[in-house]
Amino acid sequence: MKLVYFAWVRERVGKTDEDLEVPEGIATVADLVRWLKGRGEEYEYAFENDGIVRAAIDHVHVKPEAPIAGAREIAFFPPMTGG
Amino acid sequence: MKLVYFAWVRERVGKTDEDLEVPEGIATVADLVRWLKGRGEEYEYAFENDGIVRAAIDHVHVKPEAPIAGAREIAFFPPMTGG
Amino acid sequence: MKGGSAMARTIRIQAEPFDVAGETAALTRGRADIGAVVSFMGFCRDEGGRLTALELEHYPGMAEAEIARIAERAESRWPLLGLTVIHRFGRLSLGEEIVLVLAASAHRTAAFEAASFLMDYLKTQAPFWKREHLKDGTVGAWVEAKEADDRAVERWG
Amino acid sequence: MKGGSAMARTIRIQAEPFDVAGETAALTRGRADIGAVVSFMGFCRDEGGRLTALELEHYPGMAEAEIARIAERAESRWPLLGLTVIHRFGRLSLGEEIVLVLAASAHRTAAFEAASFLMDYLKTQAPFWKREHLKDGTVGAWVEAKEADDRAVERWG
Repeated sequence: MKLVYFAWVRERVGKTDEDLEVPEGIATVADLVRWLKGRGEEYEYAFENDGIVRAAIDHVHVKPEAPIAGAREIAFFPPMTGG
Repeated sequence: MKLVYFAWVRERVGKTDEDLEVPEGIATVADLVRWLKGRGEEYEYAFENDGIVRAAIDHVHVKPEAPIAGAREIAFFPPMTGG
Repeated sequence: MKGGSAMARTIRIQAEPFDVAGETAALTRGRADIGAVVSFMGFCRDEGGRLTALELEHYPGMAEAEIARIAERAESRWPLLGLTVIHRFGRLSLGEEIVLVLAASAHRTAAFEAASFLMDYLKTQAPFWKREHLKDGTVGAWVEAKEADDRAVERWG
Repeated sequence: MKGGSAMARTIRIQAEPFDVAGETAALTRGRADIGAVVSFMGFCRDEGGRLTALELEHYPGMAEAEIARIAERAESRWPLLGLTVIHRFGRLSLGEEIVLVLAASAHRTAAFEAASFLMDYLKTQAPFWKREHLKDGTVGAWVEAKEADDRAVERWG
């Protein structure tokens, strides 16, 4: 599964993207965030404030409870500030 | 006193403007319209529907009850359709 | 970069076309306080194929004065940094532009509201009159004022 | 003159500046059914003299897709005849334009509302992030999302 990061989430994680084997039992975006936070301080830091970081699956905004099965690309980023 | 006419008011009156000596006792725009309507069919026609024709005194919109004393230029025209 | 928050106001009544990019650049050039410019451009429609042109008559002198009064009301109501109103007159063919309104502000809400306010008042208060030129070559009727335009003005109180 | 009421939609994410007059002409050329074009242009402000530039990061692919979804919602809500959204990325200096939205319709109300709707959703839904470049030459903070922008979106229901 490909993960991509943007803006300060990218800076905190320390990379723009990565390919990860996500273990069985990680069913939702929230599960994935929890699992990532257990993988190292950089993830802990990026996701430190619950509910701030947004997610998208295959270019579509999703909520934390969204299932990740079948996802090709999952993105994490701060609230948008374009326009 | 200079009177100016626009759009279909101008066409009905048959002139773009005129200088008129307005008699004593013609105090308001409504008085002036009444007096004009007595001057000929063309004015009767232009002002046939009471309350449709708008007026301006010296480039400022006014109501029928506005006094005309001191006016340099009084304009009559249909409701505006610019923009 | 000029830091001032001076209000730049341009009002022109002209027969010639206008250039929205040039007018926008003139409004924003050298300024770093403007964050939003909303523009309205009105165009000559064919009204379902009936028309070939519109003819616009105006009251010279009063048109400029009345638009200035409308602009003053907008400027006192919203924190505007610039305002441009250009209204054309004469014969305008299908697809030609009739009117340009630009409203500049630090933020978008003021610019959107002021541009919309200006158009509502221009339509009902500025001394311009449109007449239709028909496809068969004849001159048609004067355009009638719309009740919807009067109602649009009422919402500004 | 083409009589059709086809909806023309243009969405571009680019580093280069855009030309509002050219984009407006592209939207209206050969059409006599468009009576109103409302545009919004967003510019890089200095925030009271603190900034020299903004840096815009975006999510390629999703940015286009999300703007297309926002455009579809606007098109289903208002009788639009054309829609253009151009959003820039990269380093933008003070006074440079960031975003252009054009909404074309037969009448002004639909064009005003659609342009305002598009901007509210662009601000809060399109995957772009701004970072400040400060006057002292250092790179400043990422711009924080504003609650006022979330509230602005809520009014569309």
